[in-house]
Amino acid sequence: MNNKNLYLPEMATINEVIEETANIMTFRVILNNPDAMENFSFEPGQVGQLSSFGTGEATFVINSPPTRKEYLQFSVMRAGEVTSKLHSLKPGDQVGVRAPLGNYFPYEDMKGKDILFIGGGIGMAPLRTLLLYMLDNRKDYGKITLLYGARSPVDMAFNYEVSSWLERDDLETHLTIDAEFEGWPHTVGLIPNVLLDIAPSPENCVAVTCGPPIMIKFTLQALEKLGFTDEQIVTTLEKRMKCGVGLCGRCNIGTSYVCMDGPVFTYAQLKELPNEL
Amino acid sequence: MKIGVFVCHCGSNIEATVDTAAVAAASREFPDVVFATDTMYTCSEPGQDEIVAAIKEHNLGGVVVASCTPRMHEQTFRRTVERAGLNRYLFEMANIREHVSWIGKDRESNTNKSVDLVRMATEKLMRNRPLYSKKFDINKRVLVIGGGVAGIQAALDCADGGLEVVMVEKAPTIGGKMAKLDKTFPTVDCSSCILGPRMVDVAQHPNITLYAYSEIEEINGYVGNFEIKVKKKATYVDWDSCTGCGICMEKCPSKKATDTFNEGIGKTTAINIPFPQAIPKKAKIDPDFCTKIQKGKCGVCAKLCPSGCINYEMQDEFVTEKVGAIVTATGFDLFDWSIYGEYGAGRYPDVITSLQYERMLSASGPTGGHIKRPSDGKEPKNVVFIQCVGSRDKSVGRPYCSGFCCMYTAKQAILTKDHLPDSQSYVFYMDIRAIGKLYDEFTRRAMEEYDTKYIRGRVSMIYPQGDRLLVRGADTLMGAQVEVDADLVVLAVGAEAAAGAGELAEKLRISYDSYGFYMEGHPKLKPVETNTAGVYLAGACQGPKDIPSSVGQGSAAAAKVLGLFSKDQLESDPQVSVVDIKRCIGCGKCIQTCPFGAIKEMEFRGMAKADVIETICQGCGICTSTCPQGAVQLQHFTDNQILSEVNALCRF
Amino acid sequence: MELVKYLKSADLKSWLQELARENRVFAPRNEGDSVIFAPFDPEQEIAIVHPATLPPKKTVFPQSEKLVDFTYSKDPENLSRIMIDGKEVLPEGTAVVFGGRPCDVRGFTMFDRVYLAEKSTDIYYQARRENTTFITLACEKPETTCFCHWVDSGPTDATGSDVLATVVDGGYVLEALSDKGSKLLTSTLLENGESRKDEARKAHEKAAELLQDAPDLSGAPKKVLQVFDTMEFWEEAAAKCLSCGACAYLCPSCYCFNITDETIGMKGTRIRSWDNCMSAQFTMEASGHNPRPTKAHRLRNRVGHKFSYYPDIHDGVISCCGCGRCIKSCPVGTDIREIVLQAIEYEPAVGEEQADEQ
Amino acid sequence: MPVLKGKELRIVGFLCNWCSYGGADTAGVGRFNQPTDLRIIRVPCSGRIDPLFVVKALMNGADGVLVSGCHPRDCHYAEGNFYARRRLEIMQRFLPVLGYEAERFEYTWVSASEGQRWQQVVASFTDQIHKLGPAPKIIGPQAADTLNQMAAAL
Amino acid sequence: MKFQEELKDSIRKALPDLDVVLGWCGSFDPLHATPHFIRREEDIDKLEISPLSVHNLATYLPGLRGKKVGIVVKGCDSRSVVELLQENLINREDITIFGFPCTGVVDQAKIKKALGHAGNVRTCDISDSAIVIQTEDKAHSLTLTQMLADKCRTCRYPDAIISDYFVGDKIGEPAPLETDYAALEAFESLSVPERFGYWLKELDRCIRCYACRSACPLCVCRDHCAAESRDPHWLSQENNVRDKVMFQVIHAYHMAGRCTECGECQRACPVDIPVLMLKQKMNREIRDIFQYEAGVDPEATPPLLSFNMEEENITEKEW
Repeated sequence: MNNKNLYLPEMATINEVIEETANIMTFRVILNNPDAMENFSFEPGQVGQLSSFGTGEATFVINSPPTRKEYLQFSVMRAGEVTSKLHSLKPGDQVGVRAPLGNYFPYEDMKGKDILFIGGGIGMAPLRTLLLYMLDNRKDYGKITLLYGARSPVDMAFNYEVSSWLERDDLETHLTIDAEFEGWPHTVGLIPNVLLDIAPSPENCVAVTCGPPIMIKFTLQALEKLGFTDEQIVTTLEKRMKCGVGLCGRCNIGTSYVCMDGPVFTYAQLKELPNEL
Repeated sequence: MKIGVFVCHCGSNIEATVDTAAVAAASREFPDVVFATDTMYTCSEPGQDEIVAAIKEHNLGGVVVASCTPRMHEQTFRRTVERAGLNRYLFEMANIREHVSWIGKDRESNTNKSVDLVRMATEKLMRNRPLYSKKFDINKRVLVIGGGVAGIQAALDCADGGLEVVMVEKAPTIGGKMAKLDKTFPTVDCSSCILGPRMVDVAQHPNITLYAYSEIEEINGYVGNFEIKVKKKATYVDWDSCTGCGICMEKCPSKKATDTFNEGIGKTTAINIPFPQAIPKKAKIDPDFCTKIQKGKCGVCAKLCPSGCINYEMQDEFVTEKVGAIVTATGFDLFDWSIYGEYGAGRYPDVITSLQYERMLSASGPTGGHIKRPSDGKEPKNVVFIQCVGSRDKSVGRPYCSGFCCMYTAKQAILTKDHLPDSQSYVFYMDIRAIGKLYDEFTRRAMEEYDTKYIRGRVSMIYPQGDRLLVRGADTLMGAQVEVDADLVVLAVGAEAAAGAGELAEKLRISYDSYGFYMEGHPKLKPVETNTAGVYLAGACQGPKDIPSSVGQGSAAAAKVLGLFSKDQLESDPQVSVVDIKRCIGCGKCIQTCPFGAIKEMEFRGMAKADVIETICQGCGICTSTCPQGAVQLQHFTDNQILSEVNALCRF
Repeated sequence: MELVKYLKSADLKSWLQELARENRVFAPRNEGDSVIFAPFDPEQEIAIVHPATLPPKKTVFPQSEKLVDFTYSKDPENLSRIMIDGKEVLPEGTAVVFGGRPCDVRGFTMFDRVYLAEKSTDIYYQARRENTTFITLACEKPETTCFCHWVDSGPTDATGSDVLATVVDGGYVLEALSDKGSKLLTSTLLENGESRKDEARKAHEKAAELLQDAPDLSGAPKKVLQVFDTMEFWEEAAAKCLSCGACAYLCPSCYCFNITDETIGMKGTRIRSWDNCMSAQFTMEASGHNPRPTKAHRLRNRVGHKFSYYPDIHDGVISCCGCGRCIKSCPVGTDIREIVLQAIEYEPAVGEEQADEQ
Repeated sequence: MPVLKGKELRIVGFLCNWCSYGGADTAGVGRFNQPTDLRIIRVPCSGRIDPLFVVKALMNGADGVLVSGCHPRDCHYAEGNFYARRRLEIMQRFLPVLGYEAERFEYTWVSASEGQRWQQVVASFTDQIHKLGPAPKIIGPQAADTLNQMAAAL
Repeated sequence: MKFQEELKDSIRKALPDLDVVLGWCGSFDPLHATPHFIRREEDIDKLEISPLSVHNLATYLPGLRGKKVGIVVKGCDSRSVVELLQENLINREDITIFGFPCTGVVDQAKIKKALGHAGNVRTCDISDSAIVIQTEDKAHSLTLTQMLADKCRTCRYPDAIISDYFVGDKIGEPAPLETDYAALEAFESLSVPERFGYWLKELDRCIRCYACRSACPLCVCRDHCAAESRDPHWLSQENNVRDKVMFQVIHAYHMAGRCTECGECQRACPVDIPVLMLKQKMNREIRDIFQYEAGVDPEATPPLLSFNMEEENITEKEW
């Protein structure tokens, strides 16, 4: 047993706020305790509980890569009370951070393989962590392909980075939006359809995907059609969480707690679990 | 949210009994307050500039001003914060002048109370959200309800201003009460000579569509986009082909129909045109008196009508008109004086109303302009006028002054002398109210030049004596009883709200006072507006008025409509209710209680949900306090905002 | 450690009063028509005739407790600089709970496996658990709703308890079961109980005899999971459920909770409060998506957790102690025993199984 | 801080924007002196006032609650005060069963021009609350007093 | 009961057109009944109507909206059905109502009190006058009328107010309008601090399971109750009696003019808190002011959702 208080957050200060889209904001926070910041370590895909005291906590993936340690980054889509409150915060405001929580992408196992990222909307946030990590360790991985879709250009988060991704020759980037939009130079179409068009080879490849449930459902079908096996598909889940440490009882799928055993699962693992997403 | 607090001295108005610096200092301890100061005159230009500067310097997300009542300066400061780039709703006021400094002298209590009010304002402000108006297209047509002089004026002004006008008049002709008058005060010029041409203008104006003998059945929609269902009552005459030649009226054998236009003085035919100058000049059948309709026999008019427009089977018809604004000019009705037993309660034929007398005086009236006693057709010698019949009388529930009776009585006394130089007029009055240009001079003329005997006092009894009437009353100036032998008694009957005013108000969703007169938006500053956007008032429907005032209001209402329509789009007030679709269970209680019909049921993923029509919602919040789960929330006055105010004040 | 004492019924209150000098002592008492655990009050009767309406769960896991007190403060020089200070609010002091039943106290062992686990120890729970001593009262006769013996327990099972008290003629036999328990049995009011031990044994045997045969639930974990996708089964099982939370709140082994914040001005608290998996809000996500949208889904999780998931993770231990409160106090008489037995006996309709495999 | 000990009791007012808030303004403009206990919350219409706000205020420590709206038939929104009248009347009659004197809560109508009436209402309501004394407190520093009082009564 | 077979026949006749029929059947012991969902022909045999049929099945109707539902109702239950119809929470054409003459149902709390720690219940025989309960060690004979629920003692609607099928003979004319609020009146005669203290004491043991709400047939908010909501944020999750009392006030006020006093809130309470009294208080005031009684007329409008320009029974304060 250890004596760490599971519920007491590290106090942190918002260093920078980036308005990604109309309803997504990115917060870069720094822990107030310099030692804690210095010693903070996490793996790509792990999540954290971000709290505004007085309103509550919510779970977000830490989407800065572990290789860049000057701040912790969380991208927050406004949906409920906590996210609305977070959206009202400004640099200098105080938040609480309980992190890292959960498991992470098996990036070690992915070494030497081709990687296919498929992100939809805010689902790009967890992928970004892994993508940046891999770009920072580029030589360890094979061909990296990114398919990133959003409803429209204005719903596309991380715009400022996407342009630099497009320019890289060690990364194949495909952008798509759901419907025609004036001045949009990239693909138009739903992610699963675009994926079938790009038709990446499943040979020695791992697909990493995250997005809204409906997109995931059809993307999985598309990947199967392309010949990806269940073990080759990795996704990360979201559930309502309170404690983040496997106690409060709401994020379980059968015996698995998304906060502890997840949020990263292979499709093969998911299929083993009861169907309760 | 970073909040700035500005505590105003208002010169010494606040500072004298509130320690504003202490209030500012206390405010600095509140959550989210990052800046607080006290200023001499916050509403002054330097004061406002200070707010703008502070917003920029401290990156404020919201502002609280503690000063006077928000009813005074909320708009001012909203513009100020907007100038600094904040949404206008990220602003709150704490009223520390009218509600604090001006009503108490204890500086300690006042300061403490001011701190509370600022705390409350900041707690609410923390929960304010930026709100944005929505723009919507408007239909630049206007509905004028009522074709009296006020309605005519409004319609013509609007039509001349280029608007399409729909006029709905419930009587078969427009003209209203004024059309029944013989002469008008104080100029004693011929009423129909001045009104007639205007009525013709209405008929002929290309921009005006007239529905006479029609009523408003239903009103839906909201400012800019009303939908009106008009009931065209059956006339049994095809008005499209009727030329108004009058042959039917000449030959109609049924001559006992009530002559409404002539106030029941005399009878008319079952098929009739109300009067020669009627607009539209079309015949209509009074079915109660038509032998063909009642008994299936006769049919004379149908046989004789040169254009074959008689149709005994005609039914009420409904048409729908779309308009963007409504001018209500439904006028007034006369008080039913039969309640007064002392005046004979209607038993004496020679006691008549002023309007009946007016018809008698009119050359186009039933007596051809001859004053005759209804009882025997003789010319009267002594004519007694009794004022304030159904005015200024609490006992009959009419405590208000009808405003115009003093003047028309004077006019009628003058006209009586003109018609019957040998006659003698007496006027029983309470006070003479002759406020208006040339009005007092006019009543004096009646007394001095026309020898009308004015007796200050009330009539206690009228009873017949032979073929005359004995009018007994008090002369309070003399302190004596007086008795006058009268040949004819004319009652200056007061005005009351038009019949059906209440029902129409419900349809218009406007409020009315306990007498049925419509409520203006503000008794001084919004005399023709109502509290329902896009609905305006003209004439006596708002309260008793004489012709010049009615005409003035008609024009004023038209100006308001033209002003409203000067833009192509309107902005909705964003302080409206919003339904949280996830929480709504579709029980419909909000729909049931909304006074404006602003909530409709809609379907969302197969479930019934409430849906607020932003443009109709007036922001009262009844729905919010009705919804048990709080799924519908009035923006800017949400449950959480009010609860936060309660919590700010009651902290255990 | 084998320490047996005897306490005269007449001395019970005095003894508890002695214990109350150094501990917070909880004992069951009548409140209205219910029996609840409340701070011991010598003025009030101790209600131990039949099991309490509510288990003593709150003595270790309060209905609602403070986790963190936080205070905002401002830099007086620069009001925009707002600092926040969060302080953990750990429970202090020791407690004694008298009069819980074996099932009640065994419930805490269900908590222990989760809350005291190596990788995530809940120090709030730990602080209370370690500082609370349980004097458990052995059951004499079962109620219709009792089924402790179905779930590997029994009317005298002392798992999780520190002292087992057995009613004998004229008083109680108190058997220490732990060091904590032994330490409690030092009062001069207590006599040596060795001589009365047999009486206690007999009482235990008699209680066991009154129990009817228990079905075998060893297959439950697998069987409950097998019907997971058979929504019809769960819909029928949950049809009469009102989706209130009485079952969870009355359950000695239900440990789910919620965390919410409350503030007044510059101060606030982060609170942990009981929550229940039958509430629609429990898993409702901010987006409006709910992985357990109907009471059937929620009942499936409730039964699944107790009879399948928990035993799967924790060496086959069913997370139910058979106290029967969820049955007895359910407003509509939902019987979890019946649901589990039905799941065990459930035979998929012909063709269904094959369809599943495809 | 909210109330001045010994001097004031805590009285919360809910006033509709159009009539009563204006009436209170008019009283201010007329310099009609009033007791300082009352704090006013402005709402658009008396129909917006959920009677539960009244109970919430009392339970949070208010000693009295006063609601004022437009006179019947004068409602800016035509019907708000008619609904309010029924709902507030019910709540006023309900309060005694909870253990609050019905007199701790009153509702009334004051128009924007009735400054004098407002002064009268405030003075007499404040007096009424002072006669009743502080309301029982469920939580907070004074809760202990309440509990002692309860214990004595039971 | 005599008409039970007749009722089963009616249900058998109607079942082919219905998705489910709600009735009662035996429960975990012979002393209890439980709601019974009849979906198939063979379920009909299990149906039992007796003084143990305490549950108000109307509670399930809003949740079954869209389905064809049959429901067996006691007189009091039928008032809830009427109220649900009145508020458009269910569709009349989807509901088939089976009524029977109800002679009263028991109050399990009274039985529990009378039995003490009974242990295992073996049998339970109910005659017109007595309940005989056989436990492991003895037979308890209880007088039926003494065990009846309070609402049955003052019942004015023993026969269903509306029904599509009615079995048995109607009991007949309702008793006079005056409902017996004796207990409430006695409570009201206590001093102010006594009343205040009563609720603090009683509600202190509330565990916030909200069974009172969930069992209430007219708590229509269901999953969106203000109790757990943060927007609006009426209540905190702190374990303080203030919020527990406040919740009961919210419930009582939201039920004002709608509550039929079926008593399910109080029956459902696992810790026996007398929460019905608050609703009775509301109801009595509603009756006094508006001469209104909920759940009698499907066409009526609840009094708080309507108004009169002149309120006859509201006397406003003179200042």
